[in-house]
Amino acid sequence: MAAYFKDIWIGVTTIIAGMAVTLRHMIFERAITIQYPREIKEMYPRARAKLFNTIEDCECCYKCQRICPIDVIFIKGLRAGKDEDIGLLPDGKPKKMHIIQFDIDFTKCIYCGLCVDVCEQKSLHWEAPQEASTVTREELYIDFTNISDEEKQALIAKDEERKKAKAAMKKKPGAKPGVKPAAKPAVDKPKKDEIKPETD
Amino acid sequence: MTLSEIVEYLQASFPDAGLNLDETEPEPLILIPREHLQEVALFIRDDEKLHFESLMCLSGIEMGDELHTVYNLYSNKHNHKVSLRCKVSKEDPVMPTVTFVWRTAEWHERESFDLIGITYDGHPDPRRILLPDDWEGHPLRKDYVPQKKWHDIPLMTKEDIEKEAEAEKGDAK
Amino acid sequence: MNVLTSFCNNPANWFFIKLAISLIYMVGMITFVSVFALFAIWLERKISAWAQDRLGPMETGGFHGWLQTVADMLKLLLKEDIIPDAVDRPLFKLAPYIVFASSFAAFATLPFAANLIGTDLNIGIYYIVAISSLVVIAIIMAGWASNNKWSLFGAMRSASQMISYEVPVALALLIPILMAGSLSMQDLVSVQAGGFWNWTIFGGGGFKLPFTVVALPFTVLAFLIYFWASLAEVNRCPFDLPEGESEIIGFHVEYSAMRFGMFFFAEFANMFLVSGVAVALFLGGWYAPLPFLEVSAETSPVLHNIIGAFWFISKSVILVAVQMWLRWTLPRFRVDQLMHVCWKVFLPFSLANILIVSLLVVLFNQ
Amino acid sequence: MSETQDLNIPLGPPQEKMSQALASVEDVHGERMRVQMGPQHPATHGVLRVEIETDGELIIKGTPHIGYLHRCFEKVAENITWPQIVPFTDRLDYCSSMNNNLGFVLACEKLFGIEVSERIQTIRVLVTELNRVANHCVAIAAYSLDIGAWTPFLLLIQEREHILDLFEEICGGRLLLNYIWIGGLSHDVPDGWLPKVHEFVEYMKPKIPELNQLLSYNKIFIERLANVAVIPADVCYQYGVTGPNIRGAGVKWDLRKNEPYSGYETYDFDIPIGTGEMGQVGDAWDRYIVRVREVEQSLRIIEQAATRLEGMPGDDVKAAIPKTFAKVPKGEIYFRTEQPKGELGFYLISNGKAKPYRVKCRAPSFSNLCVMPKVAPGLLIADMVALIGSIDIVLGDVDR
Repeated sequence: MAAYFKDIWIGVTTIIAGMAVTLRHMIFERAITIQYPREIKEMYPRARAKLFNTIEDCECCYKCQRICPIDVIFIKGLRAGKDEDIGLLPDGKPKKMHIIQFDIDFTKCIYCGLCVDVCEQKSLHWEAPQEASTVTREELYIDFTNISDEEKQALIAKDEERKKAKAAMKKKPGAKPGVKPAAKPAVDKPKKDEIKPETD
Repeated sequence: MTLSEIVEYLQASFPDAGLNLDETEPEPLILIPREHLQEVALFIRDDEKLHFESLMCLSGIEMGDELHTVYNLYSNKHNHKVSLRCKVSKEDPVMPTVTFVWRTAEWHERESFDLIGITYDGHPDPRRILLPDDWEGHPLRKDYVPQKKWHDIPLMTKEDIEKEAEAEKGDAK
Repeated sequence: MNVLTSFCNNPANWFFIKLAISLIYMVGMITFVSVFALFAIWLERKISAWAQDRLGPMETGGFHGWLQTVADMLKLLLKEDIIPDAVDRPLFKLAPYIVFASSFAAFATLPFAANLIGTDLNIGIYYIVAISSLVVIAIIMAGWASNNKWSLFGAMRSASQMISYEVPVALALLIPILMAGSLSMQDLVSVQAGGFWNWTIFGGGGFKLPFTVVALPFTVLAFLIYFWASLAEVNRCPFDLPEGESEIIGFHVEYSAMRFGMFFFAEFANMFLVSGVAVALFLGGWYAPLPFLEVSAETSPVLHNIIGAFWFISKSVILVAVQMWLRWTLPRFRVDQLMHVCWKVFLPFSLANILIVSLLVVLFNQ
Repeated sequence: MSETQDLNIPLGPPQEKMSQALASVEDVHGERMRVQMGPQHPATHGVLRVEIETDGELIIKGTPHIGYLHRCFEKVAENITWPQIVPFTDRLDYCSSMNNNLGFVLACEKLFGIEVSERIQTIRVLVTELNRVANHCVAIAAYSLDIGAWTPFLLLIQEREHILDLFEEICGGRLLLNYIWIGGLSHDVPDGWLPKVHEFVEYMKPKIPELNQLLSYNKIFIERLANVAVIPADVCYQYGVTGPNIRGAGVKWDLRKNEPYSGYETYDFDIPIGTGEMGQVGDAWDRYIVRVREVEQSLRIIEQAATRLEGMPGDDVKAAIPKTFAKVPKGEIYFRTEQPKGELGFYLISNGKAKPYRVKCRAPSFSNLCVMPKVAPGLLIADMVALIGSIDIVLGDVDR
């Protein structure tokens, strides 16, 4: 019987204690809600919000493409001729590649930050826009290159020419008929080191 | 007990079981023929000196033509560890179950069956656990080819995904 | 004007006049209940937000999102009403209306003010207790017709819970009835006239002082039992097992659009109803806490009623707010504990309470 | 072969009474109802389907079906290189990413023979303990929601938000962090971060008594949990139940003490265990309160680690990261760490290539959940919710 009344007593007191806590929160605690469009919370400098590539600084070294665990970075670069001067990199070395494609598919990006870490020129970096959402999926497929389609075509044609010339130069000394010059595109997507399962 | 003591003790207890210590790995493990797996497992759990009351992990592994199961054991009482390993061939991937020794093996063995394809003889509930019951193949095999369709739902293969990515790229431009 | 006066003076027409007044009162009551439900939903959101260090709705309608529930109601009205194939269609469609009707019907004898009452039945409180039990039927209907095991669980829980808790509710209500000696709502209110020290919860008026002092703990206990048991009656936390969002989702899991809105409305209407009954029977009804805060009927009958309604509604709203405060504090009971609390705690206490209070009434009311 | 010894699970008083009553009227209760609890159910913490056979509300049998969130982490890991796996470990148990990172990274480091500096170890301990607090906040919060109390849920999520802010400042991610890398860390600690950690500890300390007042010692809450879903110690051993669940059963099983890693042996902290304060040892309330007390202990570790870091000279946190993983030592290893939910083990096999040959993840929730069919009979549906919540599963971890 004593236990019965004790139970009821504990029940009543703990309920009152709990209500005191909620009452204190109702009256004394300030709300932590941020009224978003009117109040904006500053993002931290390291925030992984959106990737951005400063194309002028990009070396086209394919390191980011190689490190990406889910392959959402698509790069295509063309080797510039030796006589061409296409600017300098942030570390003072001359640029060697024309970049005709640098796309990131943000629909698939997992925001792991591996590509940013691996970038030596710091051209690929995080930006922290407050509003990064888009209406369509296509808007999340971002092209960072700054050259027009015509320029791209011109570059590709030029590159093809140079290849042919090179092949012709090579062909002359050997002069083997029947062997065609490599008709592959200038720069292939570098394949990751494919490892065949090994049995031990 | 250190590992070598455990091995000696086990070899003394099971003189004809052919227990071997494989010391080529960073973590040495004891090879057990499958005929003796269950009795060794029971012994190793109940023996006062060993008392491996908990099975930390049970992993199925494909090694060339063989399928292995690795049992990582731990004794909270004596704070020592040991790894057992049992090998079967791919043609006859049947292994005795240790479910009745450590109940946690029930789900781990189901997972190993599901992903690697080792059948555990005597398992109380030998179903797939992570994949649907009527899935074909065992995905963690190195020669696994994903099925094209599952209940009329077309499944994406790697080529399909690449094709789609190409198409998407075309659309985006 | 003359025509109207002569029409009213003819006793043969009094039936029509009464009918018209009843209709007007009914429409007014429906409006009041709907507006109150909208307000109560907003209040619930605000109270939960404040208890959780949030702000709650802030955008719709400007000041603290006061239009939010109106917008939600519009959304519910415009949404597609999905009726699953396998349901028992007539019952499924009927249930929400019965829920709403039964909780609304009880408002007929709720005394908002001296003259603001649908009808002052001589068995008013009995009528309220009886008619609000109809909700159980509707909930079982909804749970059964949904053809869903989870909603059936909810319905069965609800039925057992509401029927069980009828008992302590009714027993607790017997205390003010004993003290007033009447079942009519206005009689029950009018014995508490003249300041809060005359309210039933504080020992009641109309008796000599020693009775008030001796009876005070028992009337407070009766009020507490009524208030807690009424939480179970209206399926509010900590007795919200029929809904039990995290366990069985509730008897209305298959409902959508306005049919769901009806259940929602009925819940808040019921909250007001049980609070109103508590106010009428225990907390002085439409009397002000202090006598000088009200206008007497002789000075201005209209003002008398308006001020009375103001006090009645504000007291009820405070009780509703306390219900919400409880909800956002406490966890939920389990089924067997719910029954334990009902039959082994509330019932013996309320029975003992009745015994003692009736003895006291007999002793002191000579 | 002899059967395993019979493990008895004691029932709580209400369930015992009910099953006795049922046994006496077995012929009346002929019909049983089969109900699908999940995969879309608010109390299953994700896409878990429990097939329950009930007699009224009493559960006769409960069979969990998993795999709805299966992403084949192990297959994915075989196709990417070692450092690329780290972001995928975040997604195993998304409530405690740091601890998953640490478990995988430590296994790799032991396999490859990489040593990291003391400072890196201290930062790792600091962030993993922060994440342990965050994880327990979610666990307790979700549990309170299961039991029907709403306010503790949002109050605890609010405390967790502070930790996520700290994480965002240190590495940029909030939930999926990828902070601990093989051989180091992704970033060093930013300036002004450690005072914020101290601030957080001071802020968090008074919140625990408040939680106890609001929830832990509430009579209704105790009644709901005490004597419910008891998992005794021998059942825990048999079913591989680890973490707060086995500590709730009164066993001092904590890998931070048993097999210290990352310098945990140098920190001063206790292992809280369940004592059957409100009912039997190993009931749901014990498992719950162990989590609450672990938060206190984690705060102690955080304080110590932050104080140590302030006195440590800075160094390059990426110094020990291998330049290339194209050639790594061969071998295989099983390494386990104490994740907030239990023992997280990685069985790694390297064949010397850039990609692992086999990665087996022994997920804590997976082993903890497999005890459910054993415990479920004799519970009510409401107790089933209490059981699932008290085991604290994350379906990303169960299904991998």
